[in-house]
Amino acid sequence: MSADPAITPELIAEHGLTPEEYERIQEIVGREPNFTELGIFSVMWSEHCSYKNTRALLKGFPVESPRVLVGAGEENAGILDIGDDLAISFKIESHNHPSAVEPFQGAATGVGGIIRDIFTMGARPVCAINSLRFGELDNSEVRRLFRGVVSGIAHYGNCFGIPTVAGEVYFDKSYEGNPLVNAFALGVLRHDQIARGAAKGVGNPVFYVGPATGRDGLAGAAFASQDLTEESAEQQRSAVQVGDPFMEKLCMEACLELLATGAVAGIQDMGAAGLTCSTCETAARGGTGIEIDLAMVPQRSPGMTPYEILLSESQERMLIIVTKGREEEVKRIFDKWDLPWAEIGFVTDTGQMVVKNHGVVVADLPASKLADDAPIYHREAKEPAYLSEVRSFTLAGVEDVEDPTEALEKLLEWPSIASKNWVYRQYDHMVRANTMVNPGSDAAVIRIKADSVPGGDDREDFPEKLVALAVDCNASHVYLDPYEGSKAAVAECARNLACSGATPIGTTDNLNFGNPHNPELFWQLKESVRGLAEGCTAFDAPVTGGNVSLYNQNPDGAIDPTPTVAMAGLVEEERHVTTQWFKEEGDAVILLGEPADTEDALQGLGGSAYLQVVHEAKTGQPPRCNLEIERTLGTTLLGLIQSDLVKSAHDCSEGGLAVALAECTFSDLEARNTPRFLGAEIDLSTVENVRLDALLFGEIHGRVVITTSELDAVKAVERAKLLGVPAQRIGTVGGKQLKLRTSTGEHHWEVVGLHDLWWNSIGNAMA
Amino acid sequence: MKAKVIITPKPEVLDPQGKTVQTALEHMGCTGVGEVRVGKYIEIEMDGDADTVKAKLSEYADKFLANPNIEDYRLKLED
Amino acid sequence: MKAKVIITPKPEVLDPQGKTVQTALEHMGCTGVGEVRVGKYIEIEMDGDADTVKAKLSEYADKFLANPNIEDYRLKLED
Amino acid sequence: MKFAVLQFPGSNCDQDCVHVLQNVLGHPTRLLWHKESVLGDVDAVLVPGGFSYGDYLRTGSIARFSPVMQAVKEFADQGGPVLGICNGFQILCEAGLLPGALIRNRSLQFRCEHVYLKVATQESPFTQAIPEGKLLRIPIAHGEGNYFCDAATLEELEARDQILFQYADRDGDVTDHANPNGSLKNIAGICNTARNVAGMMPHPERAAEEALSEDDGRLIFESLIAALNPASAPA
Ligand SMILES: Nc1ncnc2c1ncn2[C@@H]1O[C@H](COP(=O)(O)OP(=O)(O)O)[C@@H](O)[C@H]1O
Ligand SMILES: [Mg+2]
Repeated sequence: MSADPAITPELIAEHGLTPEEYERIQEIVGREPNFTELGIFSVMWSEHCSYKNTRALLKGFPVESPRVLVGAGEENAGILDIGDDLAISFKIESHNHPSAVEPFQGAATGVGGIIRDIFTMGARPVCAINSLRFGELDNSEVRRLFRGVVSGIAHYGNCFGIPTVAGEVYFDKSYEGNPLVNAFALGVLRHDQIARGAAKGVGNPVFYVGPATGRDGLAGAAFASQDLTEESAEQQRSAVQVGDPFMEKLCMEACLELLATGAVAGIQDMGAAGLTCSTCETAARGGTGIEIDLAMVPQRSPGMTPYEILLSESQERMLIIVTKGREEEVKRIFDKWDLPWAEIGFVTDTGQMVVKNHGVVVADLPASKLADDAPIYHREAKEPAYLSEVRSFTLAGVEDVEDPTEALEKLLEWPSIASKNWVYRQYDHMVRANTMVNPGSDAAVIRIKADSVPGGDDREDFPEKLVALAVDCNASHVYLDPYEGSKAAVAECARNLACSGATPIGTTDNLNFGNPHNPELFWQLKESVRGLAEGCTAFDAPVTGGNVSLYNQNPDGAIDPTPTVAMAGLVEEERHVTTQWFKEEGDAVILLGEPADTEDALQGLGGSAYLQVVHEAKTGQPPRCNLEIERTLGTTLLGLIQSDLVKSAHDCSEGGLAVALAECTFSDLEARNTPRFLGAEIDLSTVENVRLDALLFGEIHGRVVITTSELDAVKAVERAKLLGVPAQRIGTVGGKQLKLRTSTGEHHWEVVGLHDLWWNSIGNAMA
Repeated sequence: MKAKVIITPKPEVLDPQGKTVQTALEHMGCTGVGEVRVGKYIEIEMDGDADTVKAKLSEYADKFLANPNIEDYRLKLED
Repeated sequence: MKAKVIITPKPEVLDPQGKTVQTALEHMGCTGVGEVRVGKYIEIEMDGDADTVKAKLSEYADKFLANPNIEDYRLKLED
Repeated sequence: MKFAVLQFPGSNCDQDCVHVLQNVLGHPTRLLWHKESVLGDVDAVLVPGGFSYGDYLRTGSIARFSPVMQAVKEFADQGGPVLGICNGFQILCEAGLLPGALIRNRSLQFRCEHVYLKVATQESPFTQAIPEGKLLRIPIAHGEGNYFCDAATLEELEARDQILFQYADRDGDVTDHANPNGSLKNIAGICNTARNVAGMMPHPERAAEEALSEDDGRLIFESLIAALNPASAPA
């Protein structure tokens, strides 16, 4: 241990620790930490691992419901009961900075990391979704990042054999140079299969499984916890992690097989902060201590120092605590799968995390203090200056739409609204033969069958379940009003689930924000969390886990605040599964919710895609989100679906009613290059006191376009009204055109032409 | 003239492909195999004299043919 | 000793990757680019003298490293 | 009918094949680990999709050396039916049980979407019970499904009626526009000269239930089942 640098104030600062934090460390350790120990503290106390800037805020989230089996923050991922002894585990996680540096591998290892979190819980991962943000596509560097990220996600998920069933992609200048890559995975297990990440049982051996440790991903957690600068990126470039989905697939199969033997006392993946985080967290959770010897850890590069081995983030590695006497079972199973393993230590009762190298102690730290006693900061929050300008924006200087025909075309072609088929066709979204609604509708629906459960399930009549998933966040709205925008993100997600026939049961969120030391950016975060919390409470969809990614900025400033919300819901019966496209000529088109908000001065145009696309203005107060209205809309829609009245359902979001209607006419894809078109005649001429642009493209919340058979139309409208949801028939399905009549005139579009713009926009930009 | 670009994974970077080929060779009974690294080999027909071709290709190898984050490259010219 | 196996698509096989690289180079303004073919480059550390290594590797290249339906290969030994 | 579904490290459609054969069609089906060297008592073998050995080096190139593939070869030589799907097709080509090879899609991208398949011949155990003129709607999911063989092989494939499936448009026309990956002659599936070994890139096991919006894929499995047991064939 010759060349360890001396601990200087500069070195401490380089490790992202403040002088106060260093004092606290000295107190905890009772002496000066050595270099290796300093490294350990720096990653464990990074924002990424400790949530030191956000922990206090996150306490505001609702985290309880009768379904919660493992709650937020307890383990790697939460677990929800879905009935009949079955449960799901899901979580979302960001890999923003690694993807900015190396898009393909950064995104790929992001997928790998979240999948590991799920099977660590004892669940079999059965599907993935993702939420992506990039700069604008006319920039070749943005295109490089976009192409790399999508193929990285595809590579990892496809090879691993997990279907990627849904997602979202937005393009906005604020993400230029700092793309967002949020990956979500969901797994299935029986209640008795829940695994824990605790080091239980003094004397139990600790196993390392998976490929050898290299110098890759050194201090990635710390990297994620500072601003993205050319300097920090350069440093990280020398330590790019390369993912091996094949290895992870083997690792998962072996772990699930091993868990079934009952020989495992605790299991934890090595994600951020690698070996460091997994050893001290398992000891902290178990209320025990742990001792390992680094000499036993398989190493890929010669001459690695303890510091490097402990902080490496090499992928596809797991830490397993085995019940003493059952080591042979681990060896047998890992040999069967041709996976490397090594016994590296044992559980102690000292409460200390003791790391040796060839028998010499290189770190000796109190595990629980390291894992749980990171400082908690209450940062200063101040309303951002730009908001006063936003609030003073009126439509007075904005002329009403002159050419609605062209405006709709432009909106459909706008990459944030255009079809994302260029993305999702690169993902295998059908492997495992469970995907009932493929990407392209409001929410994905998968079924859970016996082989979704680890080891299978031999019940005579397996109680199949249907799970719906969506991920949403209109970050323009969040930027313009973090509280309302965040509520709306939750509401949109719930609405998308309802449109597919599902009731929401739980939420996971990814808070992508800028530097928390900037009071204006911290204010965004604070307001956003308040909105998310209210939203999740309203829908009875507690937060079961999530991820915080701060410091998302580049030299030009912070990203738009982006709290991505992913929700899982349950569909009761197969016949309730509903998709967004029109089904048959002659069906009635009904609008649930108000066509316009006549009390709002901006009538839903504030922050709208329309203003951005047609008037190149990203400003104005975004529409308010009334959670009571949203909830009633959701339950009413579900009631109609469950009474077999609804043939299609699609919510209004970006681009408003006109875009939603257009999507209903052309989003059904029979096969490759074979869309199915079903036009409609829509009559909105009775709607008055609203500008045409607001009527067509306003984005007020709480609206869903449904279709019913001609016969059921009146019944559906009456029933909706009875339940307190405004409803009106607005037209009929049929023909090859979308025809729209308003009090000021008539407009029509060839469906085939609209489809062409919408379907090919991103592909053309990427060609 | 024909130019060749040989692209190899950087020594520090994990090469899952090479590792898998190595194990496969061992399983097939090929003895004495040490480390295996798998890279790419690109042959490009190009007009111009050696110097121009070399200059051009280095530029594009850096920014397009190889991924500088994880790969090294070498140029070779044939005559 | 280090052995190298260079694997290239057979001339009659369509090489979509090569074609894409060629077009991309042209789009980026690289002039005078002719045909581009993309193949693989494998480096293998192997015990034994040149003759044994050569013999072994030809065997495994024939049956495993390259697919004779679509690929040609060349061996190179370094000393 | 008794089926075996091979399982290589990295196979990921193995469970899906078992599900369809066993739960949907009601035939006992076993998974067979790649290290096994005997098939045991089976009537037909499925080589499933996935990324065997990560698809490193070349798709299917490592899997074909597994002990189980030796047994499959012997089984096929004796006339036993073998169907390779996606990665299974790639493995059978690598193993020399089927001619040709599957190279990168011409788009260089992975493609997952439904396609229409024209059934080019009913003269095989895998297609014999598919109604004349029926277009199949089945998904593909692959990055390397671009079928290639040399001119002589192609001539032979055509002369001996070995092309089973071709990518087509909704009207059943075999056009370049309908070709998702650049395959020669839009080839999506072929069989060997003895007609007992077949490979196809599309995934019939993902289209064998109404619940997944399509059950055309069933026809392929039902063909095979009927061929093996003519007594139970639908009238
Ligand atoms: N990155 C992605 N991965 C997979 N599917 C995606 C992705 N982005 C969008 N999709 C799918 O495309 C469809 C439309 O997405 P989006 O426009 O975000 O819908 P909405 O406005 O209803 O939330 C959805 O089915 C969605 O799941
Ligand atoms: Mg929607």
